[in-house]
Amino acid sequence: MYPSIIQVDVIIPTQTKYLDFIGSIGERIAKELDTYTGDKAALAYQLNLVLTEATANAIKHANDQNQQDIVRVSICLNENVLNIKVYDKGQGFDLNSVPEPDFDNPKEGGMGLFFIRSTMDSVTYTKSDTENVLEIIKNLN
Amino acid sequence: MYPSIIQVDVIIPTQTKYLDFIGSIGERIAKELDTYTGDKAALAYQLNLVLTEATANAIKHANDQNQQDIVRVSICLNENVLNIKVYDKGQGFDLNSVPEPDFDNPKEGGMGLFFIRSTMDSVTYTKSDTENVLEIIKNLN
Amino acid sequence: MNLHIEKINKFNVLNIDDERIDAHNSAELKDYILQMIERGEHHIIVQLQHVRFIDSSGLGALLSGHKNILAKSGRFVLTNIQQQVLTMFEMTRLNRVFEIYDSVNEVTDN
Amino acid sequence: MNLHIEKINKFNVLNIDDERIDAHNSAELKDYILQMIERGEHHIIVQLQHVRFIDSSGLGALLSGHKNILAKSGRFVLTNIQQQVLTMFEMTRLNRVFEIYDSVNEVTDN
Ligand SMILES: Nc1ncnc2c1ncn2[C@@H]1O[C@H](COP(=O)(O)OP(=O)(O)O)[C@@H](O)[C@H]1O
Ligand SMILES: Nc1ncnc2c1ncn2[C@@H]1O[C@H](COP(=O)(O)OP(=O)(O)O)[C@@H](O)[C@H]1O
Repeated sequence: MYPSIIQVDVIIPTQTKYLDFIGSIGERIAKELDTYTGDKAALAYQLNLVLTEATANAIKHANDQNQQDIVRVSICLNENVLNIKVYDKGQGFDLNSVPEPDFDNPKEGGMGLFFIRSTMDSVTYTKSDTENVLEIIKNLN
Repeated sequence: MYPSIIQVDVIIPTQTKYLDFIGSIGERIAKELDTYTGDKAALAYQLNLVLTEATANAIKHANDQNQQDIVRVSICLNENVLNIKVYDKGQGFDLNSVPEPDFDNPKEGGMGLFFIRSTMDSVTYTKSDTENVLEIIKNLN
Repeated sequence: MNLHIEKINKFNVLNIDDERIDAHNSAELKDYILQMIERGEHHIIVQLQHVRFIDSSGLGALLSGHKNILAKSGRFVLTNIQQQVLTMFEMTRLNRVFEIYDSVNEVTDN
Repeated sequence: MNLHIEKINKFNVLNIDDERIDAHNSAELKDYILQMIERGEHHIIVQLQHVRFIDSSGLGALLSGHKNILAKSGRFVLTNIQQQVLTMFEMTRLNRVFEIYDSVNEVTDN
Protein backbone atom coordinates (compact mmCIF):
# COMPACT_ATOMS: atom_id res chain seq x y z
CA MET A 1 0.00 0.00 0.00
CA TYR A 2 1.34 3.39 -0.97
CA PRO A 3 0.54 6.34 1.25
CA SER A 4 -0.35 9.31 -0.94
CA ILE A 5 1.84 11.77 0.77
CA ILE A 6 4.59 14.19 -0.05
CA GLN A 7 6.30 16.09 2.69
CA VAL A 8 8.76 18.90 2.02
CA ASP A 9 10.53 20.84 4.79
CA VAL A 10 12.65 23.76 3.77
CA ILE A 11 14.94 26.08 5.69
CA ILE A 12 16.25 29.24 4.04
CA PRO A 13 18.08 32.30 5.32
CA THR A 14 15.88 35.34 6.01
CA GLN A 15 16.72 36.88 2.64
CA THR A 16 14.15 37.82 0.04
CA LYS A 17 16.29 36.36 -2.73
CA TYR A 18 15.11 32.90 -1.62
CA LEU A 19 11.41 33.70 -2.10
CA ASP A 20 11.62 32.50 -5.69
CA PHE A 21 13.02 29.16 -4.48
CA ILE A 22 10.29 28.66 -1.88
CA GLY A 23 7.58 29.69 -4.33
CA SER A 24 8.86 27.42 -7.06
CA ILE A 25 8.68 24.40 -4.76
CA GLY A 26 5.00 25.15 -4.23
CA GLU A 27 4.52 25.51 -7.96
CA ARG A 28 6.30 22.20 -8.54
CA ILE A 29 4.13 20.36 -6.01
CA ALA A 30 1.03 21.38 -7.96
CA LYS A 31 2.37 19.29 -10.86
CA GLU A 32 2.19 16.16 -8.72
CA LEU A 33 -1.56 16.47 -8.17
CA ASP A 34 -2.63 14.15 -10.99
CA THR A 35 -6.09 13.75 -9.50
CA TYR A 36 -6.81 17.46 -9.05
CA THR A 37 -9.74 18.33 -11.28
CA GLY A 38 -9.55 22.13 -10.95
CA ASP A 39 -7.38 24.58 -12.86
CA LYS A 40 -3.87 23.28 -12.21
CA ALA A 41 -2.06 26.32 -13.61
CA ALA A 42 -4.08 28.57 -11.30
CA LEU A 43 -3.36 26.31 -8.33
CA ALA A 44 0.36 26.32 -9.15
CA TYR A 45 0.32 30.12 -9.15
CA GLN A 46 -1.62 30.24 -5.88
CA LEU A 47 0.81 27.93 -4.09
CA ASN A 48 3.73 29.97 -5.38
CA LEU A 49 1.95 33.13 -4.20
CA VAL A 50 0.94 31.90 -0.78
CA LEU A 51 4.42 30.59 0.01
CA THR A 52 5.96 33.81 -1.28
CA GLU A 53 3.66 36.07 0.76
CA ALA A 54 3.88 34.07 3.99
CA THR A 55 7.65 33.70 3.78
CA ALA A 56 8.11 37.38 2.92
CA ASN A 57 6.14 38.26 6.07
CA ALA A 58 8.24 35.91 8.16
CA ILE A 59 11.38 37.56 6.78
CA LYS A 60 10.06 41.10 7.18
CA HIS A 61 8.32 41.05 10.53
CA ALA A 62 10.06 38.32 12.37
CA ASN A 63 13.77 38.87 12.45
CA ASP A 64 14.99 37.02 15.44
CA GLN A 65 17.77 38.71 17.37
CA ASN A 66 19.02 35.76 19.36
CA GLN A 67 18.85 32.89 16.96
CA GLN A 68 20.01 32.10 13.47
CA ASP A 69 18.16 34.15 10.89
CA ILE A 70 16.31 31.41 9.11
CA VAL A 71 12.77 30.75 7.98
CA ARG A 72 11.35 27.26 8.21
CA VAL A 73 8.60 26.17 5.87
CA SER A 74 6.80 22.86 5.90
CA ILE A 75 4.57 21.61 3.09
CA CYS A 76 2.58 18.43 3.45
CA LEU A 77 0.43 16.94 0.71
CA ASN A 78 -2.03 14.31 1.78
CA GLU A 79 -4.44 12.76 -0.67
CA ASN A 80 -6.92 15.65 -0.62
CA VAL A 81 -5.39 18.22 1.64
CA LEU A 82 -2.39 20.47 1.29
CA ASN A 83 -1.02 21.82 4.53
CA ILE A 84 1.54 24.63 4.60
CA LYS A 85 3.25 25.90 7.74
CA VAL A 86 5.51 28.93 7.85
CA TYR A 87 7.35 29.43 11.13
CA ASP A 88 8.76 32.61 12.58
CA LYS A 89 10.40 33.54 15.86
CA GLY A 90 9.34 37.17 15.86
CA GLN A 91 6.92 39.11 18.05
CA GLY A 92 3.91 37.63 16.36
CA PHE A 93 0.63 39.39 15.56
CA ASP A 94 -3.10 38.95 15.74
CA LEU A 95 -4.27 37.53 12.44
CA ASN A 96 -7.91 38.25 13.17
CA SER A 97 -7.30 41.95 13.57
CA VAL A 98 -5.75 42.29 10.11
CA PRO A 99 -8.44 44.02 8.03
CA GLU A 100 -9.37 43.33 4.41
CA PRO A 101 -7.86 45.80 1.97
CA ASP A 102 -10.04 48.85 1.28
CA PHE A 103 -10.79 48.22 -2.39
CA ASP A 104 -12.22 51.68 -2.97
CA ASN A 105 -9.12 53.30 -1.65
CA PRO A 106 -6.27 50.95 -2.56
CA LYS A 107 -3.02 51.08 -0.65
CA GLU A 108 0.43 49.84 -1.52
CA GLY A 109 0.63 47.36 1.35
CA GLY A 110 -1.60 45.03 3.26
CA MET A 111 -2.61 42.72 0.41
CA GLY A 112 -0.48 39.68 1.31
CA LEU A 113 -2.74 38.02 3.87
CA PHE A 114 -5.75 38.92 1.76
CA PHE A 115 -4.32 36.82 -1.09
CA ILE A 116 -3.56 33.94 1.25
CA ARG A 117 -7.04 34.02 2.71
CA SER A 118 -8.85 34.34 -0.58
CA THR A 119 -7.02 31.55 -2.42
CA MET A 120 -6.77 29.03 0.44
CA ASP A 121 -9.42 27.35 2.60
CA SER A 122 -8.13 27.99 6.10
CA VAL A 123 -5.50 30.28 7.62
CA THR A 124 -4.52 30.38 11.29
CA TYR A 125 -1.66 31.98 13.19
CA THR A 126 -0.51 30.50 16.48
CA LYS A 127 1.90 32.27 18.80
CA SER A 128 4.06 30.42 21.26
CA ASP A 129 7.07 31.19 23.40
CA THR A 130 9.45 29.35 21.13
CA GLU A 131 8.02 29.81 17.68
CA ASN A 132 4.97 31.19 15.88
CA VAL A 133 3.36 29.43 12.98
CA LEU A 134 1.12 30.52 10.14
CA GLU A 135 -0.81 27.43 9.05
CA ILE A 136 -2.52 27.35 5.69
CA ILE A 137 -4.82 24.60 4.44
CA LYS A 138 -6.05 24.02 0.91
CA ASN A 139 -8.60 21.32 0.13
CA LEU A 140 -7.95 19.75 -3.23
CA ASN A 141 -11.26 18.40 -4.45
CA MET B 1 24.63 37.94 9.70
CA TYR B 2 23.07 35.58 7.21
CA PRO B 3 24.04 31.95 7.29
CA SER B 4 24.47 30.72 3.73
CA ILE B 5 22.41 27.62 4.07
CA ILE B 6 19.47 25.95 2.41
CA GLN B 7 18.09 22.75 3.84
CA VAL B 8 15.44 20.71 2.06
CA ASP B 9 14.00 17.48 3.49
CA VAL B 10 11.63 15.54 1.31
CA ILE B 11 9.52 12.45 1.91
CA ILE B 12 7.88 10.68 -1.01
CA PRO B 13 6.12 7.34 -1.42
CA THR B 14 8.27 4.55 -2.89
CA GLN B 15 6.90 5.12 -6.38
CA THR B 16 9.03 5.92 -9.40
CA LYS B 17 6.58 8.59 -10.53
CA TYR B 18 8.03 10.89 -7.85
CA LEU B 19 11.60 10.64 -9.21
CA ASP B 20 10.94 13.64 -11.43
CA PHE B 21 9.87 15.68 -8.39
CA ILE B 22 12.96 14.75 -6.38
CA GLY B 23 15.24 15.38 -9.33
CA SER B 24 13.69 18.74 -10.10
CA ILE B 25 14.33 19.95 -6.57
CA GLY B 26 18.00 19.19 -7.07
CA GLU B 27 17.95 21.00 -10.38
CA ARG B 28 16.24 23.99 -8.75
CA ILE B 29 18.82 24.20 -5.96
CA ALA B 30 21.57 24.58 -8.55
CA LYS B 31 19.92 27.88 -9.57
CA GLU B 32 20.55 29.27 -6.09
CA LEU B 33 24.32 28.88 -6.35
CA ASP B 34 25.09 32.41 -7.51
CA THR B 35 28.73 32.07 -6.55
CA TYR B 36 29.35 28.78 -8.37
CA THR B 37 31.89 29.42 -11.09
CA GLY B 38 31.58 26.10 -12.90
CA ASP B 39 29.06 25.06 -15.54
CA LYS B 40 25.74 25.61 -13.79
CA ALA B 41 23.62 23.79 -16.36
CA ALA B 42 25.86 20.74 -16.03
CA LEU B 43 25.65 20.91 -12.24
CA ALA B 44 21.84 21.19 -12.39
CA TYR B 45 21.73 18.04 -14.53
CA GLN B 46 24.10 16.21 -12.20
CA LEU B 47 22.05 17.01 -9.10
CA ASN B 48 18.89 15.91 -10.88
CA LEU B 49 20.69 12.72 -11.94
CA VAL B 50 22.22 11.88 -8.59
CA LEU B 51 18.95 12.35 -6.73
CA THR B 52 17.10 10.34 -9.37
CA GLU B 53 19.57 7.42 -9.28
CA ALA B 54 19.90 7.27 -5.51
CA THR B 55 16.15 7.53 -4.94
CA ALA B 56 15.43 4.93 -7.64
CA ASN B 57 17.78 2.54 -5.84
CA ALA B 58 16.10 3.23 -2.51
CA ILE B 59 12.74 2.48 -4.14
CA LYS B 60 13.94 -0.62 -5.96
CA HIS B 61 16.14 -2.36 -3.44
CA ALA B 62 14.83 -1.19 -0.18
CA ASN B 63 11.15 -1.87 0.12
CA ASP B 64 10.48 -2.05 3.78
CA GLN B 65 7.97 -4.68 4.85
CA ASN B 66 7.13 -3.38 8.29
CA GLN B 67 7.04 0.33 7.85
CA GLN B 68 5.41 2.87 5.63
CA ASP B 69 6.75 2.71 2.11
CA ILE B 70 8.44 6.05 1.91
CA VAL B 71 11.81 7.40 0.87
CA ARG B 72 13.39 10.20 2.82
CA VAL B 73 15.83 12.55 1.12
CA SER B 74 17.75 15.36 2.74
CA ILE B 75 19.61 18.05 0.84
CA CYS B 76 21.77 20.58 2.62
CA LEU B 77 23.58 23.42 0.93
CA ASN B 78 26.29 25.11 2.90
CA GLU B 79 28.40 27.86 1.46
CA ASN B 80 30.73 25.57 -0.47
CA VAL B 81 29.42 22.10 0.13
CA LEU B 82 26.30 20.31 -0.99
CA ASN B 83 25.34 17.32 1.11
CA ILE B 84 22.70 14.84 -0.04
CA LYS B 85 21.40 11.96 2.05
CA VAL B 86 19.05 9.29 0.76
CA TYR B 87 17.68 6.95 3.42
CA ASP B 88 16.35 3.43 3.02
CA LYS B 89 15.16 0.75 5.41
CA GLY B 90 16.06 -2.22 3.21
CA GLN B 91 18.69 -4.94 3.60
CA GLY B 92 21.47 -2.62 2.61
CA PHE B 93 24.52 -3.49 0.53
CA ASP B 94 28.26 -3.06 0.40
CA LEU B 95 28.99 0.01 -1.67
CA ASN B 96 32.68 -0.81 -1.98
CA SER B 97 31.98 -4.14 -3.65
CA VAL B 98 29.94 -2.55 -6.44
CA PRO B 99 32.24 -2.70 -9.50
CA GLU B 100 32.68 -0.05 -12.20
CA PRO B 101 30.73 -0.78 -15.37
CA ASP B 102 32.65 -2.82 -17.95
CA PHE B 103 32.92 -0.21 -20.69
CA ASP B 104 34.11 -2.67 -23.31
CA ASN B 105 31.14 -4.90 -22.72
CA PRO B 106 28.30 -2.57 -21.72
CA LYS B 107 25.35 -3.92 -19.80
CA GLU B 108 21.87 -2.54 -19.33
CA GLY B 109 22.18 -2.11 -15.56
CA GLY B 110 24.77 -1.16 -13.00
CA MET B 111 25.44 2.39 -14.18
CA GLY B 112 23.60 4.31 -11.44
CA LEU B 113 26.25 4.36 -8.74
CA PHE B 114 28.90 4.94 -11.40
CA PHE B 115 27.17 8.20 -12.34
CA ILE B 116 26.87 9.24 -8.72
CA ARG B 117 30.52 8.51 -8.06
CA SER B 118 31.84 10.17 -11.18
CA THR B 119 29.88 13.42 -10.86
CA MET B 120 30.14 13.90 -7.08
CA ASP B 121 33.14 14.20 -4.75
CA SER B 122 32.34 11.65 -2.08
CA VAL B 123 29.85 8.79 -1.74
CA THR B 124 29.39 6.60 1.34
CA TYR B 125 26.76 4.08 2.40
CA THR B 126 26.16 3.42 6.08
CA LYS B 127 24.02 0.55 7.33
CA SER B 128 22.33 0.61 10.69
CA ASP B 129 19.61 -1.37 12.44
CA THR B 130 17.03 1.30 11.94
CA GLU B 131 17.93 2.93 8.64
CA ASN B 132 20.62 2.94 5.98
CA VAL B 133 21.87 6.09 4.36
CA LEU B 134 23.65 6.89 1.13
CA GLU B 135 25.54 10.12 1.69
CA ILE B 136 26.75 12.15 -1.24
CA ILE B 137 28.95 15.23 -1.06
CA LYS B 138 29.71 17.74 -3.78
CA ASN B 139 32.23 20.52 -3.28
CA LEU B 140 31.19 23.67 -5.05
CA ASN B 141 34.33 25.60 -5.78
CA MET C 1 15.92 43.85 -11.69
CA ASN C 2 16.20 43.35 -15.44
CA LEU C 3 14.34 45.94 -17.45
CA HIS C 4 14.81 48.20 -20.46
CA ILE C 5 13.26 51.40 -21.70
CA GLU C 6 11.97 52.37 -25.11
CA LYS C 7 10.68 55.77 -26.12
CA ILE C 8 7.62 55.60 -28.41
CA ASN C 9 6.05 58.96 -29.27
CA LYS C 10 5.43 60.68 -25.96
CA PHE C 11 5.49 57.40 -24.02
CA ASN C 12 8.31 55.88 -22.04
CA VAL C 13 7.83 52.13 -22.28
CA LEU C 14 9.27 50.25 -19.32
CA ASN C 15 9.76 46.64 -20.39
CA ILE C 16 10.13 44.27 -17.45
CA ASP C 17 12.53 41.49 -18.42
CA ASP C 18 12.28 39.50 -15.19
CA GLU C 19 9.72 36.72 -14.99
CA ARG C 20 9.00 37.45 -11.39
CA ILE C 21 8.18 40.55 -9.32
CA ASP C 22 8.20 39.88 -5.59
CA ALA C 23 9.47 41.39 -2.34
CA HIS C 24 13.01 40.82 -3.57
CA ASN C 25 12.87 43.25 -6.50
CA SER C 26 9.66 45.29 -6.06
CA ALA C 27 11.36 48.07 -4.07
CA GLU C 28 13.81 48.50 -6.93
CA LEU C 29 10.96 48.63 -9.45
CA LYS C 30 9.10 51.17 -7.35
CA ASP C 31 12.19 53.38 -7.05
CA TYR C 32 12.91 53.08 -10.74
CA ILE C 33 9.42 54.28 -11.65
CA LEU C 34 9.59 57.13 -9.12
CA GLN C 35 12.87 58.26 -10.65
CA MET C 36 11.32 58.25 -14.12
CA ILE C 37 8.51 60.44 -12.81
CA GLU C 38 10.95 62.80 -11.10
CA ARG C 39 12.83 63.13 -14.41
CA GLY C 40 9.58 64.45 -15.85
CA GLU C 41 8.46 61.27 -17.61
CA HIS C 42 4.73 61.41 -17.00
CA HIS C 43 3.55 59.04 -19.73
CA ILE C 44 4.69 55.60 -18.72
CA ILE C 45 3.71 52.24 -20.14
CA VAL C 46 4.79 49.21 -18.11
CA GLN C 47 5.04 46.26 -20.48
CA LEU C 48 4.57 43.03 -18.52
CA GLN C 49 4.74 40.39 -21.24
CA HIS C 50 7.52 38.38 -19.60
CA VAL C 51 6.15 38.58 -16.07
CA ARG C 52 4.83 35.17 -15.06
CA PHE C 53 4.46 36.01 -11.38
CA ILE C 54 3.69 39.06 -9.28
CA ASP C 55 3.05 39.21 -5.55
CA SER C 56 1.37 41.83 -3.35
CA SER C 57 4.54 43.93 -3.11
CA GLY C 58 4.80 44.00 -6.90
CA LEU C 59 1.23 45.26 -7.15
CA GLY C 60 2.16 47.83 -4.53
CA ALA C 61 5.11 49.07 -6.60
CA LEU C 62 2.87 49.54 -9.64
CA LEU C 63 0.21 51.25 -7.52
CA SER C 64 2.84 53.67 -6.27
CA GLY C 65 3.69 54.61 -9.86
CA HIS C 66 0.02 54.97 -10.75
CA LYS C 67 -0.70 57.31 -7.84
CA ASN C 68 2.33 59.48 -8.41
CA ILE C 69 1.63 59.95 -12.09
CA LEU C 70 -2.03 60.75 -11.47
CA ALA C 71 -0.82 63.56 -9.21
CA LYS C 72 1.06 64.95 -12.25
CA SER C 73 -1.95 64.52 -14.54
CA GLY C 74 0.05 62.04 -16.63
CA ARG C 75 -0.78 58.49 -17.76
CA PHE C 76 0.41 55.22 -16.21
CA VAL C 77 -0.58 52.26 -18.35
CA LEU C 78 -0.02 48.51 -18.00
CA THR C 79 0.12 46.23 -21.06
CA ASN C 80 0.58 42.58 -22.01
CA ILE C 81 -0.47 41.16 -18.66
CA GLN C 82 -0.40 37.34 -18.55
CA GLN C 83 -3.59 35.57 -17.52
CA GLN C 84 -2.50 34.37 -14.07
CA VAL C 85 -1.00 37.77 -13.30
CA LEU C 86 -4.21 39.50 -14.37
CA THR C 87 -6.08 37.41 -11.81
CA MET C 88 -4.03 39.17 -9.14
CA PHE C 89 -5.38 42.53 -10.32
CA GLU C 90 -8.90 41.15 -10.46
CA MET C 91 -8.87 39.73 -6.93
CA THR C 92 -7.85 43.11 -5.53
CA ARG C 93 -10.08 44.97 -8.06
CA LEU C 94 -6.97 46.86 -9.17
CA ASN C 95 -8.01 46.08 -12.74
CA ARG C 96 -10.51 48.91 -12.28
CA VAL C 97 -7.84 51.24 -10.92
CA PHE C 98 -5.14 50.80 -13.56
CA GLU C 99 -5.39 51.59 -17.25
CA ILE C 100 -4.78 48.18 -18.82
CA TYR C 101 -4.27 47.38 -22.51
CA ASP C 102 -3.41 44.23 -24.43
CA SER C 103 -0.41 45.71 -26.19
CA VAL C 104 1.83 48.75 -26.31
CA ASN C 105 0.62 49.65 -29.82
CA GLU C 106 -2.94 50.02 -28.63
CA VAL C 107 -1.76 52.85 -26.40
CA THR C 108 0.84 54.55 -28.57
CA ASP C 109 -1.23 54.47 -31.79
CA ASN C 110 -4.02 56.55 -30.28
CA MET D 1 5.36 7.44 -22.10
CA ASN D 2 4.59 9.93 -24.86
CA LEU D 3 6.05 9.00 -28.22
CA HIS D 4 5.07 8.80 -31.86
CA ILE D 5 6.29 6.90 -34.88
CA GLU D 6 7.04 8.10 -38.40
CA LYS D 7 8.03 5.90 -41.32
CA ILE D 8 10.74 7.48 -43.51
CA ASN D 9 12.05 5.22 -46.30
CA LYS D 10 13.06 1.99 -44.66
CA PHE D 11 13.41 3.61 -41.24
CA ASN D 12 10.95 3.64 -38.36
CA VAL D 13 11.55 6.89 -36.52
CA LEU D 14 10.62 6.71 -32.85
CA ASN D 15 10.14 10.28 -31.62
CA ILE D 16 10.28 10.57 -27.84
CA ASP D 17 7.87 13.30 -26.77
CA ASP D 18 8.65 13.14 -23.04
CA GLU D 19 11.32 15.46 -21.67
CA ARG D 20 12.52 12.86 -19.25
CA ILE D 21 13.49 9.17 -19.41
CA ASP D 22 14.03 7.64 -15.99
CA ALA D 23 13.16 4.51 -14.00
CA HIS D 24 9.51 5.51 -14.18
CA ASN D 25 9.13 5.14 -17.95
CA SER D 26 12.30 3.36 -19.18
CA ALA D 27 10.78 -0.13 -18.90
CA GLU D 28 7.93 1.00 -21.13
CA LEU D 29 10.40 2.46 -23.65
CA LYS D 30 12.43 -0.76 -23.64
CA ASP D 31 9.32 -2.90 -24.20
CA TYR D 32 8.11 -0.61 -26.93
CA ILE D 33 11.38 -0.92 -28.84
CA LEU D 34 11.47 -4.71 -28.37
CA GLN D 35 7.95 -4.93 -29.78
CA MET D 36 8.98 -2.93 -32.82
CA ILE D 37 11.87 -5.32 -33.37
CA GLU D 38 9.59 -8.34 -32.95
CA ARG D 39 7.27 -6.87 -35.57
CA GLY D 40 10.22 -7.00 -37.95
CA GLU D 41 11.20 -3.33 -37.74
CA HIS D 42 14.97 -3.60 -37.86
CA HIS D 43 15.86 -0.06 -38.92
CA ILE D 44 15.00 2.17 -36.00
CA ILE D 45 15.91 5.78 -35.41
CA VAL D 46 15.26 7.10 -31.90
CA GLN D 47 14.81 10.86 -32.17
CA LEU D 48 15.68 12.44 -28.81
CA GLN D 49 15.22 16.14 -29.53
CA HIS D 50 12.78 16.75 -26.67
CA VAL D 51 14.62 14.67 -24.09
CA ARG D 52 16.22 16.99 -21.55
CA PHE D 53 17.07 14.25 -19.07
CA ILE D 54 18.00 10.58 -19.17
CA ASP D 55 19.14 8.39 -16.29
CA SER D 56 21.01 5.06 -16.21
CA SER D 57 17.83 3.05 -16.73
CA GLY D 58 17.03 5.10 -19.83
CA LEU D 59 20.48 4.38 -21.26
CA GLY D 60 19.81 0.72 -20.42
CA ALA D 61 16.56 0.74 -22.39
CA LEU D 62 18.33 2.15 -25.45
CA LEU D 63 21.19 -0.32 -25.06
CA SER D 64 18.67 -3.15 -25.03
CA GLY D 65 17.28 -1.95 -28.36
CA HIS D 66 20.77 -1.57 -29.80
CA LYS D 67 21.81 -5.09 -28.83
CA ASN D 68 18.63 -6.73 -30.09
CA ILE D 69 18.80 -5.01 -33.45
CA LEU D 70 22.47 -5.86 -33.93
CA ALA D 71 21.50 -9.50 -33.49
CA LYS D 72 19.15 -9.04 -36.47
CA SER D 73 21.80 -7.23 -38.51
CA GLY D 74 19.64 -4.12 -38.56
CA ARG D 75 20.43 -0.52 -37.59
CA PHE D 76 19.61 1.26 -34.35
CA VAL D 77 20.41 4.97 -34.56
CA LEU D 78 20.07 7.84 -32.09
CA THR D 79 19.59 11.42 -33.30
CA ASN D 80 19.15 14.96 -31.97
CA ILE D 81 20.71 14.31 -28.58
CA GLN D 82 20.81 17.40 -26.35
CA GLN D 83 24.20 18.42 -24.95
CA GLN D 84 23.66 17.42 -21.31
CA VAL D 85 22.13 14.11 -22.37
CA LEU D 86 25.07 13.42 -24.67
CA THR D 87 27.37 13.80 -21.67
CA MET D 88 25.65 10.74 -20.19
CA PHE D 89 26.68 8.70 -23.23
CA GLU D 90 30.20 10.08 -23.06
CA MET D 91 30.72 9.28 -19.38
CA THR D 92 29.78 5.65 -20.01
CA ARG D 93 31.55 5.63 -23.40
CA LEU D 94 28.24 4.55 -24.93
CA ASN D 95 28.79 7.25 -27.56
CA ARG D 96 31.21 4.76 -29.13
CA VAL D 97 28.67 1.96 -28.95
CA PHE D 98 25.65 3.69 -30.48
CA GLU D 99 25.35 5.12 -33.96
CA ILE D 100 24.67 8.79 -33.23
CA TYR D 101 23.68 11.50 -35.75
CA ASP D 102 22.70 15.13 -35.41
CA SER D 103 19.41 14.77 -37.27
CA VAL D 104 17.04 12.21 -38.77
CA ASN D 105 17.71 13.49 -42.31
CA GLU D 106 21.39 12.67 -42.03
CA VAL D 107 20.42 9.03 -41.64
CA THR D 108 17.48 8.72 -44.00
CA ASP D 109 19.07 10.68 -46.86
CA ASN D 110 21.95 8.23 -47.18
N1 LIG E 1 4.80 36.75 10.44
C1 LIG E 1 4.35 37.94 10.89
N2 LIG E 1 4.82 38.47 12.04
C2 LIG E 1 4.37 39.65 12.51
N3 LIG E 1 3.44 40.37 11.89
C3 LIG E 1 2.93 39.93 10.74
C4 LIG E 1 3.35 38.68 10.17
N4 LIG E 1 2.64 38.48 9.03
C5 LIG E 1 1.83 39.54 8.89
N5 LIG E 1 2.00 40.42 9.90
C6 LIG E 1 1.25 41.68 10.12
O1 LIG E 1 0.09 41.67 9.30
C7 LIG E 1 0.07 42.84 8.47
C8 LIG E 1 -0.57 42.52 7.12
O2 LIG E 1 0.30 41.63 6.38
P1 LIG E 1 0.12 41.50 4.83
O3 LIG E 1 -1.32 41.36 4.51
O4 LIG E 1 1.00 40.40 4.37
O5 LIG E 1 0.58 42.88 4.21
P2 LIG E 1 1.95 43.69 4.32
O6 LIG E 1 3.01 42.69 4.66
O7 LIG E 1 2.10 44.29 2.96
O8 LIG E 1 1.73 44.73 5.38
C9 LIG E 1 1.50 43.28 8.39
O9 LIG E 1 1.62 44.64 8.13
C10 LIG E 1 2.03 42.92 9.76
O10 LIG E 1 1.71 43.91 10.69
N1 LIG F 1 19.77 1.38 -1.61
C1 LIG F 1 20.24 0.16 -1.97
N2 LIG F 1 19.91 -0.94 -1.26
C2 LIG F 1 20.39 -2.15 -1.61
N3 LIG F 1 21.18 -2.36 -2.66
C3 LIG F 1 21.55 -1.32 -3.41
C4 LIG F 1 21.11 -0.01 -3.13
N4 LIG F 1 21.64 0.84 -4.04
C5 LIG F 1 22.37 0.08 -4.86
N5 LIG F 1 22.34 -1.22 -4.51
C6 LIG F 1 23.06 -2.35 -5.14
O1 LIG F 1 24.08 -1.84 -5.96
C7 LIG F 1 23.94 -2.33 -7.31
C8 LIG F 1 24.37 -1.27 -8.31
O2 LIG F 1 23.47 -0.19 -8.28
P1 LIG F 1 23.41 0.81 -9.51
O3 LIG F 1 24.81 1.16 -9.89
O4 LIG F 1 22.52 1.92 -9.13
O5 LIG F 1 22.81 -0.03 -10.72
P2 LIG F 1 21.44 -0.80 -10.88
O6 LIG F 1 20.49 -0.24 -9.89
O7 LIG F 1 21.08 -0.56 -12.29
O8 LIG F 1 21.76 -2.26 -10.62
C9 LIG F 1 22.48 -2.72 -7.40
O9 LIG F 1 22.29 -3.72 -8.36
C10 LIG F 1 22.18 -3.20 -6.01
O10 LIG F 1 22.58 -4.53 -5.84
